[in-house]
Amino acid sequence: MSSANQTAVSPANRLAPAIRDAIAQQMRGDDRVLFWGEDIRTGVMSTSQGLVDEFGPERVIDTPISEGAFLGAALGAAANGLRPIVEIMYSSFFYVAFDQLVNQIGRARYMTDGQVTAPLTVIAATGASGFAAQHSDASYPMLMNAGGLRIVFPSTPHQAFWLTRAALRSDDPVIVLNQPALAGAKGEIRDEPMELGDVEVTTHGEDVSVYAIGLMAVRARKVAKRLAEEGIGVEVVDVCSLSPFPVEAIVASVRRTGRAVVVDEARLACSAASEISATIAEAAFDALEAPIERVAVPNVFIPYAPPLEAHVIPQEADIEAAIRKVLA
Amino acid sequence: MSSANQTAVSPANRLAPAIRDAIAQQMRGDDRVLFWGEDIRTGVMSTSQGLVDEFGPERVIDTPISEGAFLGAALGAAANGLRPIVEIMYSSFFYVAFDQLVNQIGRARYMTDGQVTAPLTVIAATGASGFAAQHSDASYPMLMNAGGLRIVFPSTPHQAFWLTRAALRSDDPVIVLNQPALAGAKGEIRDEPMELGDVEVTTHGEDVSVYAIGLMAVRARKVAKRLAEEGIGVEVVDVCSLSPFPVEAIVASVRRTGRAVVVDEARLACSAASEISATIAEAAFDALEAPIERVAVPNVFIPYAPPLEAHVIPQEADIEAAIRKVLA
Amino acid sequence: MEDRQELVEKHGDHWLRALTDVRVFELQLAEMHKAGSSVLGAVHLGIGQEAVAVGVAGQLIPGDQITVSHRGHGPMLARGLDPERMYAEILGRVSGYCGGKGGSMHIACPAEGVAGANGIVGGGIPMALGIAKAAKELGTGNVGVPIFGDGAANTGAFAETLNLAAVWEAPVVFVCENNGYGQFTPTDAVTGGPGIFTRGEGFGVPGVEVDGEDVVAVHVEMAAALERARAGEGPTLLECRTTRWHGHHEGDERYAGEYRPAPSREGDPIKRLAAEMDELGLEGGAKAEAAEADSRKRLEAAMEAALAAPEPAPETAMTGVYV
Amino acid sequence: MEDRQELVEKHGDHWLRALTDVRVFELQLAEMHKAGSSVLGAVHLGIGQEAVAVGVAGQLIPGDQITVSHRGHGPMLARGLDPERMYAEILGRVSGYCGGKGGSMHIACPAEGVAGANGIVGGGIPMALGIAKAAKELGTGNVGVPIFGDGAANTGAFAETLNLAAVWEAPVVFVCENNGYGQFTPTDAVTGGPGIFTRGEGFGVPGVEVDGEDVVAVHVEMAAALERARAGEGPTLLECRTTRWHGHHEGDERYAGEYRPAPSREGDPIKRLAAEMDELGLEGGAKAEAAEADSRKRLEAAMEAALAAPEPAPETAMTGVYV
Ligand SMILES: Cc1ncc(C[n+]2csc(CCOP(=O)(O)OP(=O)(O)O)c2C)c(N)n1
Ligand SMILES: Cc1ncc(C[n+]2csc(CCOP(=O)(O)OP(=O)(O)O)c2C)c(N)n1
Ligand SMILES: [Mg+2]
Ligand SMILES: [Mg+2]
Repeated sequence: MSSANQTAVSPANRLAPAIRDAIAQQMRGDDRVLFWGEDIRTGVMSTSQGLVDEFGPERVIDTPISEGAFLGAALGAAANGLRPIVEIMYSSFFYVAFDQLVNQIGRARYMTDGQVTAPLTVIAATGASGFAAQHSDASYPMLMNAGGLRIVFPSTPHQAFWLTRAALRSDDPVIVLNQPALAGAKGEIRDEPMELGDVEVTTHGEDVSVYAIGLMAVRARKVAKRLAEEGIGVEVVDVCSLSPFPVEAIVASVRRTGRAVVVDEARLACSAASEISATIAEAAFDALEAPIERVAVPNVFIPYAPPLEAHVIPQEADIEAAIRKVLA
Repeated sequence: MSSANQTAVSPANRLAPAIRDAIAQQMRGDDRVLFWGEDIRTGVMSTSQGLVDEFGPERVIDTPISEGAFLGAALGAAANGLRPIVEIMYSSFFYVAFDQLVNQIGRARYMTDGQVTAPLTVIAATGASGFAAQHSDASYPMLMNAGGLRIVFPSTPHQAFWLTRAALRSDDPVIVLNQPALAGAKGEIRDEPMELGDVEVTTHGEDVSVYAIGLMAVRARKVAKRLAEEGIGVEVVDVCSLSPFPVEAIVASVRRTGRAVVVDEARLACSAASEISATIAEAAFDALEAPIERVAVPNVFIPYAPPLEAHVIPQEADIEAAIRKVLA
Repeated sequence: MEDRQELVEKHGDHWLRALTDVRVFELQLAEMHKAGSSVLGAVHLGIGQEAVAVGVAGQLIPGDQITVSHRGHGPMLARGLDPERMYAEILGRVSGYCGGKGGSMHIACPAEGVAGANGIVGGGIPMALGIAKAAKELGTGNVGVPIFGDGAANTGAFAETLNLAAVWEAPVVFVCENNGYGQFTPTDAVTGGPGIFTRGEGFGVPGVEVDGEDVVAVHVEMAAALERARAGEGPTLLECRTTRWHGHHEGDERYAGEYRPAPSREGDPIKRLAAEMDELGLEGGAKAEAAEADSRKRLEAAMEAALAAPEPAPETAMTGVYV
Repeated sequence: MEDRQELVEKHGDHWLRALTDVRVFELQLAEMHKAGSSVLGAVHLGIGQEAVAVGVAGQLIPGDQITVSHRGHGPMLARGLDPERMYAEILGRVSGYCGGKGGSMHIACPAEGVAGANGIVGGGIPMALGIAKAAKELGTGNVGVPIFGDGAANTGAFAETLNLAAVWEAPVVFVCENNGYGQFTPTDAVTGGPGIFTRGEGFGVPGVEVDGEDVVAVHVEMAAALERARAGEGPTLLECRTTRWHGHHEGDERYAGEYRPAPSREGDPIKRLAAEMDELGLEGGAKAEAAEADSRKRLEAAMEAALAAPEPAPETAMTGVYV
């Protein structure tokens, strides 16, 4: 058994494999780590692919379609000596297990005044991927509001590796979200550890801060790159840690630029975008030179047909338009 | 059977009885209205008290503790000729039925391109009432984010009567929230109908807009009254309709006053308060003379002991402090 | 109840055509996927399971409603939906049943007895109970029929609904298509107890196990359950044992030795019916061939028409949440 | 298994004291409520149900964990928690098990084998399975015991957990306290099937019905289920038929004629045990009286100490979400 403290950086240079590598490293170093979820032996979601070959079906466990029971079981197991990892295929499926996730796992520690420690990690894909309304929610705003859960949502292999690793080492329940559309996204994993709660300024600029999450951060970076050629300095703050909410890091960037655009694949009402905007309006109002623009999914659902789906999910053009608006 | 169109105003002058009266009137006028939920024959929640005596156990139906099944059944029944009313005792119990509520009921119409019409009303208590973390969530921000549901949350008997009546006459799924602490709140029911989507400016003032919901609106009004004596003009906007989100009404008040405080019994992150604040920061920025202050539950849970509960739930003093801050 | 031979004589021709329609409808999607179509999203096919669709949904009457899972094309077709509009929905066209908003997993047409499909395993079961409750209250004599997989039998939604259906003595027929797998996991590996059909008993819902590759058997047991339901005698749970020939969705056929062997196609419900008809001198084989040719012709035309339909206008995504 | 008489001879004295402790602990809360105490919030009492608490939780060993419902004082006391700290939590005092954050519905002390109580009906059942899973993986020989009401048997959480426990062959003993009511609704009015104990079978969990007012019977069936669990033979479901003497919570005793008659107190588990001991010449009646006097003394002191403890400092509400 190799040491749990090794700091080998993953050889993966794609996002989902980086998560899987972080999991594999942790499982190698710690027998108490079990991984369960639906069809994870097959590795339906690329975050579990191949793990059963190394760790066997005693540690990589296919579950029935009973998300409530197996999430709740993770709480009991985590509080009693295991460190379970649970895969929920899509974050829309949290809803069938919502009580267990938010009303049990998320608050067992608080309600018992710290007597329960539940080191468990939930891995889930989030965001649209052609499966229409019931699969596609970016459901993290609800979880942010529910409280008690640490939530990270990496948009690069680097973030994915380090944040998953940090999640697995945390003694709190942590949710690691990942975007199906970014499963194959490429990028180097640098030898610069990240911690839960970190956000990353991935593009520097002086004119406007763009706060963005997941795939939206990828799109924001593309827009930033294009606008840089025009001489517009866009600072992209990749809000890869969502809960607890990273107030200081959010406020810092807009204090420098004076303008903010917030991009979110969640529905607008009570979204992460709204939280970011409200935080700025409260804590950096004096620095603001323009209204804060939110770019999010309108209050409809993700439709099936590709042109419909594209219409409701923020595209690069939408982000660019919002930037130009706050700069006007 | 009396006419469904009668406009008799309820004789009740308390909040929960006003909801119950609106239900009774609708049941009198329309045989298709059935009411089901846990212990509603007994009228555990005062919103159902006494209904079984008038309408019998065939229309006022005790259910098993299977919120998912009986909420989902309401969808099927509503789409097939009934107009069910469902009581969920506390809005924290939505979580055990969350998929049915948000992923089925809320989006059946959209997914089928309008083929499904589901005239159903959900009645639920919300907010803290001494039952600690698992009962006390003000869970509407999650439902606002989930989309597809109309949500109202009256803080006076007048609002309660008219908004419940409107809910019952709507062909959409509507959630009527009510606050246990306000069940006995008194007030006249005026002959001025309200519609879903309405908010109510309950106190007029020129210096600052206070947006508040449920019990928080009651507290805000008390503070407004006190500050009026000091010559401070507080406009209280009682946000008694939460979804679809009433953007115009929200923006109108702050455009007059230039300052805003938002009070919410939900946890801060991705709260209704955040949505209101972000909306203002986006759509009324030019009118703003001060940062927008949010007063909400911090990102902990509602604890049991009364001094702890009081510490995390916004009190009049907290509201007053925020008002003075934005006026400073 | 008529005996088996009588049933085959009476319904055999129709069943053969109906089974073949379902088969060919899905084969065309499979072929399209295999050909690398860029316009086809993920589709979950029930090839091999046609006898459940036809035996169950084929004998419903106007006003009865089914709710189906992500793998619901068969029951929908057997219930009478228009293949062209189904294809159009699957292809995200404006002429689809849901204007392209739903896709394969959300085809619905309540007016024709398909209350909804579901992306959430088990998600449509409670709705079917509500349909039955409305039928009972309004005295229509209709039923609600949730059709779901073996995987759904492990969801809380299923158990809660069994109980409430029993308490309400609601006219529900629960139809479980046990095709041996939930996605890539063998049913037996994640399902306790002696059989899903036994799960109702503890909740007051009698259960029946039926050979789900035998359209006659499915028809007979479904007829009995419908009779019970319509007579006000309450719900029944039918477990239909069948086989999923293809992968969980097209393009995803992963097998894994003993844990997940490739399924046998021995039980082919079309071949079985045809053979039985042959034995009775009813020319099953010949009729099956004719049915296939006929299905092909009609369904190719349906597919062509669907492909020719335009995509929906992007702005339509913004409407339809509220009445 | 020892015969009944041997068990009573061996454990009778202890059981009498344990049952009485549970009874008196709760009677004191009832009296306090009746006296109009302003410091007592809602409490759900299990007076009449003590035999389940003692028969089930009284024979667990260190490392075993129970999860209980909103009506969990009895099992917690029988598991060995300190009455003073329980009272303190119920009264919202800083010396309570959860520093006043939990209250009556959320008392917990995992270190002493009480993993948690629950405000959500059925909410603690999956956690108990996880406890059992950890015990199995770590080879501790311990068990997870979810104790829940008849109402919880209608939740999806219960059914899902039955199945997963069977699949995992986990050392779980499911204990259902069927006290005839869920809040104000008679169990029979909302519960299908021939008995909750039969609900496990379809999921692979054998069930036993037991007279839950007979501590000996509960002890015996629980012992058998524990043996199975610890031997790696998997989960068992125990339905204990008992009676809730008081209202759903104190101050809320609403009865409604035939639909909801006031419960009989005939089956009083303390009186029954005392009588049985008397018949065996074990002086049950006298011992019961002595036990009551003793319990009163100790528990009055516990209550006094709890009342004397300070309320928690308001700022403590802000801590304890994360490690
Ligand atoms: C609540 C939920 N969990 C997981 C999934 C992902 N998923 C889709 S289909 C499927 C397998 C379903 O198995 P079964 O019910 O047997 O239906 P079949 O596919 O065999 O027809 C899974 C796990 C889902 N859609 N919903
Ligand atoms: C999910 C959920 N629904 C409803 C309630 C409200 N409630 C609290 S206790 C109770 C009755 C529980 O009945 P049972 O399980 O038989 O336990 P008992 O009170 O009889 O011990 C109900 C409906 C709840 N706490 N949680
Ligand atoms: Mg299956
Ligand atoms: Mg009970």
